[in-house]
Amino acid sequence: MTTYRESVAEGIAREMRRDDTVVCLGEDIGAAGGVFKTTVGLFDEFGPERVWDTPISEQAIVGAAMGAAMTGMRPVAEIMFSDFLACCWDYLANEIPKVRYMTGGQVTVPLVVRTANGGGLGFGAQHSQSVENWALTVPGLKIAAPSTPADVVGLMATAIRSDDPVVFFEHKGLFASKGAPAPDGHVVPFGQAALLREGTDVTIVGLASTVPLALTAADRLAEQGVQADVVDLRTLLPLDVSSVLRSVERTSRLVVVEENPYQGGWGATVVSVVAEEGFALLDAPMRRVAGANVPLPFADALEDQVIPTVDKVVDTVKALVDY
Amino acid sequence: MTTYRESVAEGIAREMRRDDTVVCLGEDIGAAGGVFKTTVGLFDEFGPERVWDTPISEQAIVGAAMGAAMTGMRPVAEIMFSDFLACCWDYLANEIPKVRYMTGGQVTVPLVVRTANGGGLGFGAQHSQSVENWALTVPGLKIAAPSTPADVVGLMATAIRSDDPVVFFEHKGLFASKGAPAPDGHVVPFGQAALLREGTDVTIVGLASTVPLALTAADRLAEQGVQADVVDLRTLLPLDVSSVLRSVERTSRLVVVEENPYQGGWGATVVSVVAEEGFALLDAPMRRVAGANVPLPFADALEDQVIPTVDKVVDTVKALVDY
Amino acid sequence: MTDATTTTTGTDAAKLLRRHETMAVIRRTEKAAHDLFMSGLVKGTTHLAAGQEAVAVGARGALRDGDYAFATYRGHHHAIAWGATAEECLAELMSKATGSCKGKGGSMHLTKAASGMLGSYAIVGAHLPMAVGAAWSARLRATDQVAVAFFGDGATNIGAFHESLNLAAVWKLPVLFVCENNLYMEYTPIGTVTAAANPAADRAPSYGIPAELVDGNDVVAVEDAVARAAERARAGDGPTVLEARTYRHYGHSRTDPASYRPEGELERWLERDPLTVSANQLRALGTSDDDIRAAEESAAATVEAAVDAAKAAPGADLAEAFTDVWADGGAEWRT
Amino acid sequence: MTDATTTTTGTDAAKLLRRHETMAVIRRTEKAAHDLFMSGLVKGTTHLAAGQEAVAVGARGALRDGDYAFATYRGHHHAIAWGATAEECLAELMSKATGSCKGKGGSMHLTKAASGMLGSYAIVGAHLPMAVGAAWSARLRATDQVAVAFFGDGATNIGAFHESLNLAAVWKLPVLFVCENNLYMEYTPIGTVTAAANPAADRAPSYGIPAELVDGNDVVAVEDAVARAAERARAGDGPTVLEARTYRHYGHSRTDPASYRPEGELERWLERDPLTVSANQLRALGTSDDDIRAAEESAAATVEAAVDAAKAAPGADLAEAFTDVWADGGAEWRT
Ligand SMILES: Cc1ncc(C[n+]2csc(CCOP(=O)(O)OP(=O)(O)O)c2C)c(N)n1
Ligand SMILES: Cc1ncc(C[n+]2csc(CCOP(=O)(O)OP(=O)(O)O)c2C)c(N)n1
Ligand SMILES: [Mg+2]
Ligand SMILES: [Mg+2]
Repeated sequence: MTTYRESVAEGIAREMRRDDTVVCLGEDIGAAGGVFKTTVGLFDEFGPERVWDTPISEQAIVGAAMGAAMTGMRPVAEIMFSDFLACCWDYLANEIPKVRYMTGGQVTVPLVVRTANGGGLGFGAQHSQSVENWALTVPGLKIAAPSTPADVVGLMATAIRSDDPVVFFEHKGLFASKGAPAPDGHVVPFGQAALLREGTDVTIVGLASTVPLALTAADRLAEQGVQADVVDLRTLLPLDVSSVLRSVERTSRLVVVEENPYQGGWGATVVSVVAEEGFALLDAPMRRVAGANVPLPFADALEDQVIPTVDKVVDTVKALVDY
Repeated sequence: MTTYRESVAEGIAREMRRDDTVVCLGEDIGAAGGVFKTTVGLFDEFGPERVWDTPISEQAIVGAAMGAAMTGMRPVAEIMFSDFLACCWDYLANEIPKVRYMTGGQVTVPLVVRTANGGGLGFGAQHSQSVENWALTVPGLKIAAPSTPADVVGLMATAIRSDDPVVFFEHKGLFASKGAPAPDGHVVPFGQAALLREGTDVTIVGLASTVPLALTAADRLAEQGVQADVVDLRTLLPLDVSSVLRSVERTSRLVVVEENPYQGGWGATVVSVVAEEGFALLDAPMRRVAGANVPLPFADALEDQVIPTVDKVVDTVKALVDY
Repeated sequence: MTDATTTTTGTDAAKLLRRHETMAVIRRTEKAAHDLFMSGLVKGTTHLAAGQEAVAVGARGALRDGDYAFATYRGHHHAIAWGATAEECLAELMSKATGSCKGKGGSMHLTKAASGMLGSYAIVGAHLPMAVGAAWSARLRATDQVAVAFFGDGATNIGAFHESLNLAAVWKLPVLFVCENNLYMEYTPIGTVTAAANPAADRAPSYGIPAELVDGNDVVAVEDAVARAAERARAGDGPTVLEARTYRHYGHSRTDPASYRPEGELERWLERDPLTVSANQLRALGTSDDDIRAAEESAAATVEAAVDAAKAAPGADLAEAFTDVWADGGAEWRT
Repeated sequence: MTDATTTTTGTDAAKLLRRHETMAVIRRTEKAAHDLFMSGLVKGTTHLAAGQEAVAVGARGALRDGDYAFATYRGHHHAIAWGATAEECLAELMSKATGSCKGKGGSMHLTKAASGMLGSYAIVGAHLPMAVGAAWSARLRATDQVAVAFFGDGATNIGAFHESLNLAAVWKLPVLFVCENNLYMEYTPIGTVTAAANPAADRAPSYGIPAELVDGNDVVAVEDAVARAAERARAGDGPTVLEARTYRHYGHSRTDPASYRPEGELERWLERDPLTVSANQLRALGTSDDDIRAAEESAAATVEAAVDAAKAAPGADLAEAFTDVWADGGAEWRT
């Protein structure tokens, strides 16, 4: 067993060993090992020419990563909390995802922006957001968000090897969670959802933190005679709608569980694809258990009010199967 | 008849006359009247203490507007092209919409960020985006996007008088369009969609540029015997889902037409609300005519391939009524 | 740029004793926050300002009621200096309904808007433009208020710093940029990531902004320097940058044991603890040890009572999760 | 900071004549772009660089094959200086399949990656960190490449400028920041919104970066200054800021009649037209008027042929709307 946290450093290290052009940069990622300890060991193993501490300059970090990626390197940039992507959003929204297209394919941008995403730790409104939906608004970015230690390693391998830019969301609430370590050479392709549990009554789709939550809910529902498919999307882009549609074909019911706010949440995109292409498969309304449309409050009791919980998933599914 | 462009300045001027605390700031908005000529006349009428030219400092512009709004003013900040919201995204995503909540209601932020949004003018990948979906990912912002000159004035009045922060999307492609001028004292409340045309066969929902497009499509469809409801949302937040559901109740079919990309587009949120609450009303799949999931190309012939057009709406609706 | 020399000009003993007591309240509050964290009663994270009290207290001392302050996630000292009670701060940290932000803000967002302290912001540098805007607003409303932004050495490397200084200079706004240079951005020595020895003060001249280096552990020196800057600001002479050299006694945040510090560094700074400095100044002004001790005991009693009250207070009201999004008090997003 | 004096040291006439011809190609291309816009064959917008040719051509002249350039929406001169043909540029502006970006970029995004010109960026200042990153990459790969970022005076007020200069200085990277100060940010005189007389050069010292003011209308002066900066960069001595004073002959963009210019300003600058300056320098070096005229006629012929070829080329291929999102050439977003 290993932790999700350790798997981040492990996943990066494996690629740095394979490929000299992989370099890391970010705030306090060097000797300190990162504020979440997700880069521990990299500085010792690879030294200051491969692991670079930066000033607090999110635009320079991601912009420099872009320039390096265009000229032969494979930078892995850390933006400490995903909320801070807002400070370099121009690079994520306007520069990195567009430069290949707008130059007619003259350049490629093989970089990874890693960031600690999500809530549940009581960090308040500016350090707790799930912002994978921000990234989903922008064509030209690939988006990974693993839910297990092995997937962290396997998706990191794909991300770093990808010739396309990837935003890699590491969920803060999962850092301490444990799971089987990734086998040697483990690579998880993008756009391939994992069917983690099979049922017949309802499809529950989750991502990152909402995957364990969906699994727990499914256990509880099973005790009450409701059998759920649980689908872990793993990546938002490419989006594995085939797996979702295949599951809904069996279950006729869909519940999407997402931590980002309902308004503009990625679950809406999933639902709308099913509404367009799977309408005939459905026996009931689709449901989204999403973050409330409010900033995230500090107090944990309040935070529980506004982010998805097992109870909310169970209640939603039960209401749905009774539809 | 007046233009959409002139109505922007007219809408602002009316409020500046009413209320001394309304001040404008932005790049080249003063004597020059703005690059889109949407602030023409303001500098002459109100002078340099009410209309401020700024450096190219999007963060300082919107951040200063926030500080001023918290201390008794009602600033109207211009961000020239909506793509540049990315340069001050931290203020739109993390600061302005959250400060009231995270201080437990101690402060209010009555400001407007106005910006020229959307494509169709051949400005290329970094000056043509429809980014109202970015704003929709963030709880705590109100979002207006008028489609007619009179609505520009009426929604501007509500935006400036609002004690909540408003992002006001002026569509570049509509600046030259004409319509009836706003009557004196015209105020259009937020969250109140306009039913612009009544039909029985399908509901077409649009916003800003896609409203005239939906109306033209509806005309063409009428010639072919298909009668469409056309709903102009006017604001994305508050979102008038009641009007959409009421219309779908009559038509049983929904097509959402949005310029932003399909992935993470606001139409997905509209569709998902209907999927949750209006499932029983539907006789057919819902459809979204949205921007393609690619950056916006420069050449107009290419741009037409990737943004909604009348033809695409007509084809989509026809396929749907045949469902 | 001039090096401020410590002066007690205009400082009478009674005033200084009040500053000393406020600093002691902050120190005790930080200690309490630390202890409450360790015992599990404070969750999330905290960034303690113990060691940096003199900057906040000196600055507030030099300013007037109605002047604005904008602070960072390390902002307990600013909140208390601007009149937040230890109780409402600790209650906030403990997720209580009586917290200054009803439990919705937490340690990183302490706010006391009623007395002009307009918030603590947790995105580094983000509040600098806000302070510029508040100063602009003061000018537009023709008041003689000034605005002050407190920020760390690390914040000087972010774009918002640059945009703020330029705009404030061009518009000649009554804003004070007060950098608390505590030598570190999180775990990284500031010198290793910054192209200027004094990250704030050395850059001010390139914006035409006057700058002053000040001993951030000397409340009198801070108060004098801020008074000079505020006078310039109110006279219409525009912004000032002050860089206060200081030191945080704890690590960066609750998870940081600060093992990157060179040996002896903390000890050297503890010798110049702001409370030691002000106690010595008080003695030099003739204040008795008894009076000093009485002030410190009063501070301790205040904080002890605050801890008890905060502990006894009810937890955050669950309904508050859905209030205060909009000015009407609610959170409705659809019609 | 030193004021560069124009020098023809190391400049032989043949080389200068080549520079002169390249500048003439740029000038003619800009004129063609303008005319094609007026006749409706170029759509969207254009930002012409007529008047600023010497900066791009001088800089490229001083650099080596393989050195990187990053430019702005006003970047036709940089693209051509880095080897883009007038034809591929004009075809791009005219939305043709033969355009350098297949009609997907347009005027604001001319790119010639094959020779190191890695793009034109239309968000002011955004490309500065990219140039820093390319320089970092050169260092990591142990090449002796340098990277140059060209930007306007207005770009110096945006946060990315600050972050770039600081990072480049701290990491001592081989990057050149070349500001083309043409006195205006769009319609606003730069002095009215900037707290420094020389927006780039006056700020460089606060990052410990050497700066030089250079006559941006003198291709030889630019070439010499850039050569000095590149030498420092390749020697491991880090970044340089160059501020080239210059002037754009047209308005900001195609919709701008530039009526905000004080009377006589354009005329004064036309007297120091970079092509006039270089023609005089050529004459001083003994080049005949005939040779100068021949170079100019060759440039004219090049651009005339380019216009014809671009006009005759097929329009953008509609299928290209859905290519080049990903490195595999496609645009698939789902599986
Ligand atoms: C934009 C942004 N980047 C990174 C962080 C994470 N972070 C929080 S505090 C900090 C160090 C700040 O150092 P400094 O400005 O010196 O303030 P100090 O903590 O020393 O008071 C960092 C990097 C953040 N909150 N915001
Ligand atoms: C971030 C951003 N803000 C605003 C603009 C709009 N804009 C385009 S060019 C320009 C003026 C730039 O001035 P300068 O840097 O001096 O370059 P010049 O146009 O004179 O070459 C502005 C404000 C932009 N493209 N990007
Ligand atoms: Mg610090
Ligand atoms: Mg300029």
